[in-house]
Amino acid sequence: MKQLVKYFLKRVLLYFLIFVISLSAFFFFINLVPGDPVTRYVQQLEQRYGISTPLTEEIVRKYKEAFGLDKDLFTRYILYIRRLVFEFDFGPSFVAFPKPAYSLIVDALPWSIGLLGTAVLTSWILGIFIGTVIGWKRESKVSNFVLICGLVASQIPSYLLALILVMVFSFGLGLFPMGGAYSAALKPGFSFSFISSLIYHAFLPSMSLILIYVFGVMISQRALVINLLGEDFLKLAEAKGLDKKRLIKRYILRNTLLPQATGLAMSLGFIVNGFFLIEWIFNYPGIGRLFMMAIREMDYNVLMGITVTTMFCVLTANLIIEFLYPLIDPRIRRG
Amino acid sequence: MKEPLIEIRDLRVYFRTIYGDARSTDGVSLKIFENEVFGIAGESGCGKSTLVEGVLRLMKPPGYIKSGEVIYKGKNLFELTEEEFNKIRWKEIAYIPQGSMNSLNPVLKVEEQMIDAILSHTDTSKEEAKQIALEALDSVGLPEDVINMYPHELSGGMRQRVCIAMSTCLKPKIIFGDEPVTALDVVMQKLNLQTIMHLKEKIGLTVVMVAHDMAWHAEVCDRMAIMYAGKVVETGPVEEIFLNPLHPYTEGLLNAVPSLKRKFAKSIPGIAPSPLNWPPGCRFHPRCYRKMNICENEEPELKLIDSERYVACHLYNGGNWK
Amino acid sequence: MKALKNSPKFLTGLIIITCLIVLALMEPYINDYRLKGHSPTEIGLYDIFLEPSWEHPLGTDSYGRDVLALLLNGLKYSLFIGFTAGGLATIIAVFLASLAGYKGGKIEAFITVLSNSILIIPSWPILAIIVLFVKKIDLFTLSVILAFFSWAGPSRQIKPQISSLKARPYVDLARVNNFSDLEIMFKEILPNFLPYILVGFSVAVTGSIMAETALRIVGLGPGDIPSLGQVINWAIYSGAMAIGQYLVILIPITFLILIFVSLNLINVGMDEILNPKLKQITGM
Amino acid sequence: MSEKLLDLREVTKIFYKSGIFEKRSVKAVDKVSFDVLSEPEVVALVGESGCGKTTICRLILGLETLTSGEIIYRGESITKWLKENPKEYRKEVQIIFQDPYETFNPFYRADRLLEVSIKKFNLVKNQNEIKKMIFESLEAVGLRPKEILGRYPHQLSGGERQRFMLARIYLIKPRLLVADEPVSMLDASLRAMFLDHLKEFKRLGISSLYITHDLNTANYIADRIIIIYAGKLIERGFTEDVINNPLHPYTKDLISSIPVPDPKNRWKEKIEIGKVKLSERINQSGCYYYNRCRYRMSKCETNFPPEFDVDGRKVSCFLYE
Repeated sequence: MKQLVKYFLKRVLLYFLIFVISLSAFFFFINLVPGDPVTRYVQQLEQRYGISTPLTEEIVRKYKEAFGLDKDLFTRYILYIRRLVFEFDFGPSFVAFPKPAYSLIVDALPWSIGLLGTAVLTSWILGIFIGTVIGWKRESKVSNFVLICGLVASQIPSYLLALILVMVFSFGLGLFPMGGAYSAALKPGFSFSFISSLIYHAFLPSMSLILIYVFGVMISQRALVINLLGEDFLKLAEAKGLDKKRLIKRYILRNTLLPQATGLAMSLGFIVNGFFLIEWIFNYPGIGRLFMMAIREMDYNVLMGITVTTMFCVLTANLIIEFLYPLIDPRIRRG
Repeated sequence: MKEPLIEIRDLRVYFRTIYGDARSTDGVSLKIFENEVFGIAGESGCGKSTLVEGVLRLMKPPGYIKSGEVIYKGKNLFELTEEEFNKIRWKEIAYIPQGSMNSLNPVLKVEEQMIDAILSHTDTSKEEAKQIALEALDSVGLPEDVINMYPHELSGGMRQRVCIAMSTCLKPKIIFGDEPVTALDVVMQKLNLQTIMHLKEKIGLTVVMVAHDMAWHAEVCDRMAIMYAGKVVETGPVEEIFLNPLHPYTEGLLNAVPSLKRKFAKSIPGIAPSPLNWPPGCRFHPRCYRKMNICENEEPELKLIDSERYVACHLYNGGNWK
Repeated sequence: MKALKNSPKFLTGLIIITCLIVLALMEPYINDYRLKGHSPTEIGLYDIFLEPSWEHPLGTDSYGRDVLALLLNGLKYSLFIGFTAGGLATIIAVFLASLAGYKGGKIEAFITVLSNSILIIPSWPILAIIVLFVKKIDLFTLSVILAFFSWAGPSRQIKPQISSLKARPYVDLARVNNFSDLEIMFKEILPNFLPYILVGFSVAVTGSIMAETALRIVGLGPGDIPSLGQVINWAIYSGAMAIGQYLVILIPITFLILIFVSLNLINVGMDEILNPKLKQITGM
Repeated sequence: MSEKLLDLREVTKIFYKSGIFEKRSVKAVDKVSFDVLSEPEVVALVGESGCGKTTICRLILGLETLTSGEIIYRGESITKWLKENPKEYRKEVQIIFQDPYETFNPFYRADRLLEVSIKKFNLVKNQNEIKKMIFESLEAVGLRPKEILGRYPHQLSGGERQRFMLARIYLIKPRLLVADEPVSMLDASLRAMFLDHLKEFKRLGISSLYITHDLNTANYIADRIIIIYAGKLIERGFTEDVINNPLHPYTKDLISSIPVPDPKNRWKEKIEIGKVKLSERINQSGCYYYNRCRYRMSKCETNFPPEFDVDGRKVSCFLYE
């Protein structure tokens, strides 16, 4: 028990450290780039719309004050962290001023988490399943064919697949909607038509992730299974005459679960990277699309907020996965 | 003549490699009788472990059984379906793996690993199965709490004993041990080997033990076979083999290792051949000090010399070996 | 090395990537000949939206540019950025991995945490913001920024190898043979380490090109460097999807996928040779 | 009495493993003292795997640094040797490793190893002489140079590879050879050949420290035997004495457990199943062998016995107080 508590504490501490360090590094880097966001934002506005008033400088000054940009870097850092920790506040949004950035993010976040979570879990489970099968029957031609497909498919970036899918199925064949999370004619609620519309809209975006990640997991699962098949304890399990179901479930799957969970944790960040573009391509109202919109408007606080939020979410997801390790592997649990 | 409990006929276990088939076990025939301790000796790469894996159908690709029969109770084990064979496995023919770190599943408790074998083969309830497991652990001298432990919490010697307990808990007819006591310290090796022998007496087991070190055979076996280059070169009662080795290889092997009593050792010249390319004729001829012309071309057959001794060597062709 | 010849995966990968590199290297000559000295990105050189023909095998785009010329040009830039950024990332990775392997202890633990953090954290949005906020961004700056974010992958591949190579008995034997540290590094460790560096390099190249393409597709980064991502961006914004001009998008995507797949095949092939255990088991 | 070639004094090695938040330590070698004389002799260091014997050999070679204690070679500490005159020390103290495969750099041909050794220790200068030397050394260990030269390590068999290592010793002719389980990976039929070379080395004036887990082979070649258990030296003395009249309970158990290759003379003493409570865990507070010891006394549990002199032999056991 002491072992377990120690393990949990260490993990939490480690993730907290990672979060704080990357957040700080990120903050200082962005703020050390010459020029401040407000000036640049105004410059951009001037360029885009050709407006130039004598009042510009005054406006910039006022904005800077409102955003706290007139203070020195360190104070700004302290203020930012304080606001973040105590008020969960990222500051106001430029574009939707005075709406706070955080409310935009909070609106978008559930969509992303919902879509991403479903897609990742589906592909993870499916990948483990297929990988186990082709690893177990590695001699068969079908397995080899699937493996070769996987070697190719797993290397396609998800956002490129998203482009292909939207092009073929939405624009070309017109089978799926070109964007959005649900049909505009429907009111959100627990109705059948709404939910089916949700699934219908989420199908292509999630597919562009699943179709790729399944193969990634499959390939690693196959390698794990093949490595396990050479283990002595598996030989003993076979000699025991166990039925196949028990053998695969308790002797193969159980033992691949830990490395697969680690793999999931390690690839989460990478998946999220691609997911930003997927949402943008499918115009899905999640955090990725918000991010792209903010990029176009150079909406500084929203960008900061999104980055910090995704960082936090991914790290939390990782922490949760690592909390599951002791359940999977007794060696962590009992020393 | 006595009926063998299990008979291996011309078993060949090969491995596919990019250079062609590696003929690890290449035509082995053996008879093992009830209630005996049968030893299989030979150096690394002679095919003794693949022989056992072949008999128990534990081969993994690229290894495969090229040909041969294993007759047990009048049935050829290789002709049974996977399910039929699974019923015999463990219940009648059990296996003790090498005493390595990995012989138990690291993520399951000892209890679960012992019980799942019992449940797969009998109609007992979980409680009864646990009772059987506890008795088995007791019979190998392990305390009860071991059942709630994970393999990594046990020492190497204890893990080995768990394996022994596991393989004997269904009271099988015959146990194949593949180097059952290596990788432990000598004291533990002795203890565990004696445990196996104790159980043999208690349950009435037949034990087939593979070991590279001839001294272990000398301690416990009744009869033994010496393998070289995928083939059996000599079989017979242990005492006779040690006193009067017939095959030059057996003789060399016995002289190669010094012991505490005998400060004398002599190597066999040359090097062990590769299973990809066994030498023609008698496979031992390039290293044999009694090589004759015939040995280079003609492969000697395993022939009955005495009432119980077989040897595959051209020296004993006429039966006038004495 | 001989074993590499027997690996169909490695060979296929090598052939594809070589073809792509040759194509990219020949781009100036091909385009110079085909466009008669005009730049591939020059606007209004031809009529817009020409159907594929002998003269314009892939047609022209909404700005009247030859699509084939754009593609080859884009391929050149994408590969260039990928190889520069990948190279830099590999250097960082090798340096940090060696440092970790050599010093061990806390330093090793710290470097491991650092590289894992970069892998765990979704780094692309950070990258995007940096690219957005850095004012003047040229080819080299972009490569450096990309490299900074893509060294963690190769580092994860390389580090365990360094630790294991360092502990090999032949290194001990070299020391007993009175080799100096430098001699051990260059004569004993490096030759066996090179294949792993190559694996790390291709991981880094893939990572850099993936990140760069994603940036360019959404319109970030230096507009005057028309890499494949930029070509896709132009196609999307000119409405190529809506009017059914699929090739303009599909072909750059195919090029990119070919790069990624071929680099991965090289890696898988090398992996099977470097870890004979896996090969032995698969028997392939 | 002959002078000491190598003298280990209270040698201790602790390994540290550190992560971000923690530091763990393992005591691999615990205050081990023994010596090897310069009048050629073979000293066998016997112990089970994981008892620290390989660490001792790495410490002697300077491949690990000492945590505490001293290793003296010809009157000077080896730290000093390696700092001031590493070349001479390396030439005089050589090693044969356990794994004959891994001792070769797979990148190079096998014979490079011999060539490098010649060059590094300036044995001869001229290219022709180098060739001649390599030929002679290979022939000395029973390899046919024409067949062997130019091959890569993976093209050689285990026996051939380990002979290469022997050839290297013939070339360098050190004063002290440390052999770390040199035969454990060799086929039984080849072991005697290897051990006979160690005997030959002794005739050539080379003292050896032979590290093994196998008392049979130690008995075959060693003049003196040192027994270690869990990083601690527990008994040392002349081979005949240790084998025929072991003092420490662990040595006794060890010797009585070794199987005898004589079916007419099997183990007489059987260990009763069920009576032996087996706890292999090492007792950390006192004598390490306490939990397994048949003669244990109450004071053994908390005190580690010092080394006692018994008829000119040393043993760490309170039985001989």
